[in-house]
Amino acid sequence: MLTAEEWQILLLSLKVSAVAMAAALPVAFALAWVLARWRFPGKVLLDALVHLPLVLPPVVTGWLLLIAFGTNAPIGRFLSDWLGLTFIFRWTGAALAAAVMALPLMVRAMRLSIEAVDRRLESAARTLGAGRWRTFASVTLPLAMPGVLAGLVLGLARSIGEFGATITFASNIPGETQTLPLAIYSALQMPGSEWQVTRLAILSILVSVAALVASEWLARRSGQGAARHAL
Amino acid sequence: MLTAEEWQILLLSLKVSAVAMAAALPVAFALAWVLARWRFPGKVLLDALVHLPLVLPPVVTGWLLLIAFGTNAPIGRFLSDWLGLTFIFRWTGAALAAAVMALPLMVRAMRLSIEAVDRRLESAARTLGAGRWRTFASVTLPLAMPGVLAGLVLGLARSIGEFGATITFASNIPGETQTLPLAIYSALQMPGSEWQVTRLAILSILVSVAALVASEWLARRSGQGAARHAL
Amino acid sequence: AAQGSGPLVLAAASLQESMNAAADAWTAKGHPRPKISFAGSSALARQIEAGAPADIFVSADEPWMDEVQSKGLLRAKTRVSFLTNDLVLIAPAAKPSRLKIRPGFALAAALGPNRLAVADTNAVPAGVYAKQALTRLKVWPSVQGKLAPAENVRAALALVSRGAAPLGIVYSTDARAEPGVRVVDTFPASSHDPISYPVAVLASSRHKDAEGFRRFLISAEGKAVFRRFGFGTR
Amino acid sequence: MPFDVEIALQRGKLKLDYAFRTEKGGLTALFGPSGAGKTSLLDAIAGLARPCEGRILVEDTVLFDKAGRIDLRPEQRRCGYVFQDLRLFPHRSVRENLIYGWRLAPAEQRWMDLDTALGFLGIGHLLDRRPATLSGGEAQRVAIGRALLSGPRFLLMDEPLASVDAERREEILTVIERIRDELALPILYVSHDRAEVDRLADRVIAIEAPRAISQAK
Amino acid sequence: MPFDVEIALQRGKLKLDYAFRTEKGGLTALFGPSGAGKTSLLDAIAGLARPCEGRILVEDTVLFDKAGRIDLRPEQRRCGYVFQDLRLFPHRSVRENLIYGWRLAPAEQRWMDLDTALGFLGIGHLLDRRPATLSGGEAQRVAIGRALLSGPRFLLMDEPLASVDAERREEILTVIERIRDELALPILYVSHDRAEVDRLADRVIAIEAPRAISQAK
Ligand SMILES: Nc1ncnc2c1ncn2[C@@H]1O[C@H](COP(=O)(O)OP(=O)(O)OP(=O)(O)O)[C@@H](O)[C@H]1O
Ligand SMILES: Nc1ncnc2c1ncn2[C@@H]1O[C@H](COP(=O)(O)OP(=O)(O)OP(=O)(O)O)[C@@H](O)[C@H]1O
Ligand SMILES: [Mg+2]
Ligand SMILES: [Mg+2]
Repeated sequence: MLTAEEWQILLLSLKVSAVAMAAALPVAFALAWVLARWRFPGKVLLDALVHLPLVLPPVVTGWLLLIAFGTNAPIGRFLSDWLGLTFIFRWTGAALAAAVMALPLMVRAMRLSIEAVDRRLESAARTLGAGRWRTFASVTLPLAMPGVLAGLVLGLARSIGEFGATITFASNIPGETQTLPLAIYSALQMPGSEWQVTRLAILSILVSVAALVASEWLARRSGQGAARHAL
Repeated sequence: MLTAEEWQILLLSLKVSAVAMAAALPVAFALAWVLARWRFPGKVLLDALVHLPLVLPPVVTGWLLLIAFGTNAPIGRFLSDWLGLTFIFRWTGAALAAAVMALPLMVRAMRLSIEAVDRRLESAARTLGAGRWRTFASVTLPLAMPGVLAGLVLGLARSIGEFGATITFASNIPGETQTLPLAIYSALQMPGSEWQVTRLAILSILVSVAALVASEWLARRSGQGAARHAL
Repeated sequence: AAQGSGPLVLAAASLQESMNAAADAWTAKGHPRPKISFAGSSALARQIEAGAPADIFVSADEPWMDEVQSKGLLRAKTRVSFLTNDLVLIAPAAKPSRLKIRPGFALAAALGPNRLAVADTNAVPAGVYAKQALTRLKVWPSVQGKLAPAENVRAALALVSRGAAPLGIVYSTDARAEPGVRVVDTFPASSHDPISYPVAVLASSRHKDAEGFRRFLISAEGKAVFRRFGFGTR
Repeated sequence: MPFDVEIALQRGKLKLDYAFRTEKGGLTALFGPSGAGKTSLLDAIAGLARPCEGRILVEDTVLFDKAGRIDLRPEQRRCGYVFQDLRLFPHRSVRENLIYGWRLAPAEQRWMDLDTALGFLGIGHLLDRRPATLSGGEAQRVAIGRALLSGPRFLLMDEPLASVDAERREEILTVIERIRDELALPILYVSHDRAEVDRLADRVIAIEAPRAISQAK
Repeated sequence: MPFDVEIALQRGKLKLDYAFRTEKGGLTALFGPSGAGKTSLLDAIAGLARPCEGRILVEDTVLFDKAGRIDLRPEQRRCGYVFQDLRLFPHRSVRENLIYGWRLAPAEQRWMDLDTALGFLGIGHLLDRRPATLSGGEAQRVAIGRALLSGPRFLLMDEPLASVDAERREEILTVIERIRDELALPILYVSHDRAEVDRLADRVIAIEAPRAISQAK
């Protein structure tokens, strides 16, 4: 059904999105936590910073990434010298771009759910002998799960559709950084390629429908049911 | 401080985003409501449809809008013949593109909050004599307000940053459809334009910081405080 | 780059089909296939400036190649402008036009209430050339307010083929690849700066095939490939 | 007849049956072990739980009739329901909670005003607070006030005095007695406190463990 | 000394002062009008509300001492707290709620096992249900079980029997008496029910309207 090239694009896209989500999830949750629970001066600034990739055109975000993580840039040089991590023109760069672009969506959804957690339940867990960390893992996190899942779905969808920052930062190299949207862009550059564009677009949609179905399933499994009593 | 041209771009961007939000808000809320409260076959499909603008590269979304709302397309012709609404090459088109792109983010945030509303409180309102509609307006909506605000902030940020769908669908016409990201893009195309890009990018950021501060203020005004008792 | 894989070529998006064909021809001669990344010239140039490890840059215009060269990022004496192109006025295949391009021609009248699809006239090369041509033909003031500037030439082409704009200005290579449009007339070469595509090897290139592939592109054989797609060569 | 109920309700895997009628006026106590289905019955009468069969009449008005396809919406039934779990509106001040139903009721249906309620409930000093900051007993009194102020035709009270102290309980009981006697409002009253029930109730309906119904006194 | 408390607490605009000591062992009832500050006191002893000054000792262990800068974390205080508002974990089954604290306690600290608790609380048939589906009294019994099973050193019980029926109440009271007598666990017990207090309490601390404290019996 799929050509070898399409398989390559699909698998690369999946790899990039999966790694982007794996990297973004803890960061997004930590940011959501800080924004939901902490009070400190400059909180609005952190909030704004998190929203930045949403506000700026993706091309600018890509360009900023290029400036920050280029081989000539201090951060980029540090990472490649010390950790052997290079981003530019690598699939890791596409993942980084996707993660950065997905971050604001993930943070917001998670923050919303963390703020909705009933803190009286956390104090109940504490009196029962659970430390901070166990309380977090056994009470707060499960109760915030709808937001975590929503954030993951949003982030995954966004990362599958990510184009502007990726092509600017990681370029459009077949087999290395050419994800689905970049392949669609390339196809769009050639007149008469509607069929190819359609196939690739449908592939994108299928991937995200699969993610949605999986998330609904997870949500149902961890679902709490509407409360009947105020317990 | 700002040149006349920058003022024009800024004001146009604000107009486009404001109209996009005004148009998207009721649609997003209705969709969030349906997804949160109704059960029907094909719900996952509706959910996927809502996520579509997130998954597809923006250029493809713009291209689909062109096909649907172009002057030769049935919907486009209907709207222009009967309602006098034309989108293509008009600022209204930029607003439409921004609204469509912002929609998935808004729906998710709102849905999350609607799902978190304690339905026992709605039934209490009903026994006190409030009909469905009044219960919605006086209980459900205020309790879902954090999600509505989060959705608005996300949507606004997204619409301020919207580029790909806009330039494809509404083109890059100064004074008509050239919003901040399009102006930034144009500047980026010219060598040595970093200064101009930076000025415009800072403008975008300032707009969104203002929106964030406003939303935090609104959130605090409508805030409910952490519950001490299960009431 | 690793043994067995070809050099990494950064090429302007409008060269997509022709550059791929050229790479195929080069591969057919027993060389590893070059990897080609297609994007806007501006994005590619900025990637080079950020230290991206590529081998060859093919730009859609001279200013971005100048920019890269001024930063000392090109290998000395490898820059060659090897392709040319023409600027044409197009109309949808379904609604052809009989307009003739001459000084002061009735472009505005032909547009009526509609808009002229072009690439961004301030930034994107095809748009810049279009603006020059319209200015020299003295029709710029009358159509200036009737433009629909698109992200790139292909997007302008799509606007015309979709019927969103009745007329557009694109490269002749684009027009001939799209069955949905007809060329109305070609702008005289004298009405705009020469349209040329430069190629160069990057200073940071370590790939043994980089220079070889560049030579192939500018060889008679390579140029023949591009001519098949409607480019002029020099 | 104040209450004329004959319904079957589904709760999880349990099927709950109820059938009882009460004579003219007065307070009917529902008495029965925890989990017997008292709250479920009140929910059904208030229109918050839909019986799978049967009918509900209050003061000869049909609120629900499966056969006759009648199912009045909760807001049409005009019950004053004091919930076991209170259900105060967390986003509204105590004052706004109290007058929520009062404002919705037509003037001629109201039979108590805010000041009266504040007086015998002793919550005048809490008006500007949010429910989240109230103590258990304070919240319970606000819930009672909210139900009474909505001008209901009958009352459903689910352990309304569970965490109210003895002194205040006395005052509130006096008011409930006056409502029972002077306004002749039918009242269904759930309590586990025998003394309370003996004092207030004109009759007691014993709700036994699921699937049993009987009538006493 | 089981409880030795002398603290001042801030609640909104109110300042609540408490000072009392209790003799060896037994059950101490807190008795006082609604809003007097009983729940606030239990919160402070459990480590959920931080006093602005003073100190709290339970069985000669310092839980809080402003001057000595001691403030044990709630999980270190080992109290069994039955909350007035229950606070069952909505995402966990009744079984998981019950054994939450039990699993966290070292084996030698546990003094009750699940089966015993299920027996006298009568909640064995509810184990696989979610708290949201429980009736008021059922939920309250689960909350009692959860607190007892966590192997606490002392108990804080805030109206634990408010919506439990008479029969079941009798059984639970018997168990509380045994805990009081056989395990000699110090218990602070809030109730509005005079009969309950008279039966259980070795002593009664009357908490009067904010700012007053005294001791009786
Ligand atoms: N956040 C707050 N803001 C203002 N006042 C508060 C706040 N929290 C508690 N209070 C007040 O503190 C007092 C003590 O509350 P507490 O819950 O301790 O009372 P209580 O003795 O347990 O009453 P009850 O028997 O009704 O449960 C009450 O008057 C209450 O209104
Ligand atoms: N969603 C549900 N799933 C399963 N069982 C349920 C559900 N909701 C209620 N029940 C059961 O229905 C029965 C009746 O519940 P109800 O709340 O009416 O009891 P109650 O008489 O009010 O008890 P209490 O005095 O403890 O408040 C209980 O046994 C309860 O466990
Ligand atoms: Mg009940
Ligand atoms: Mg209390």
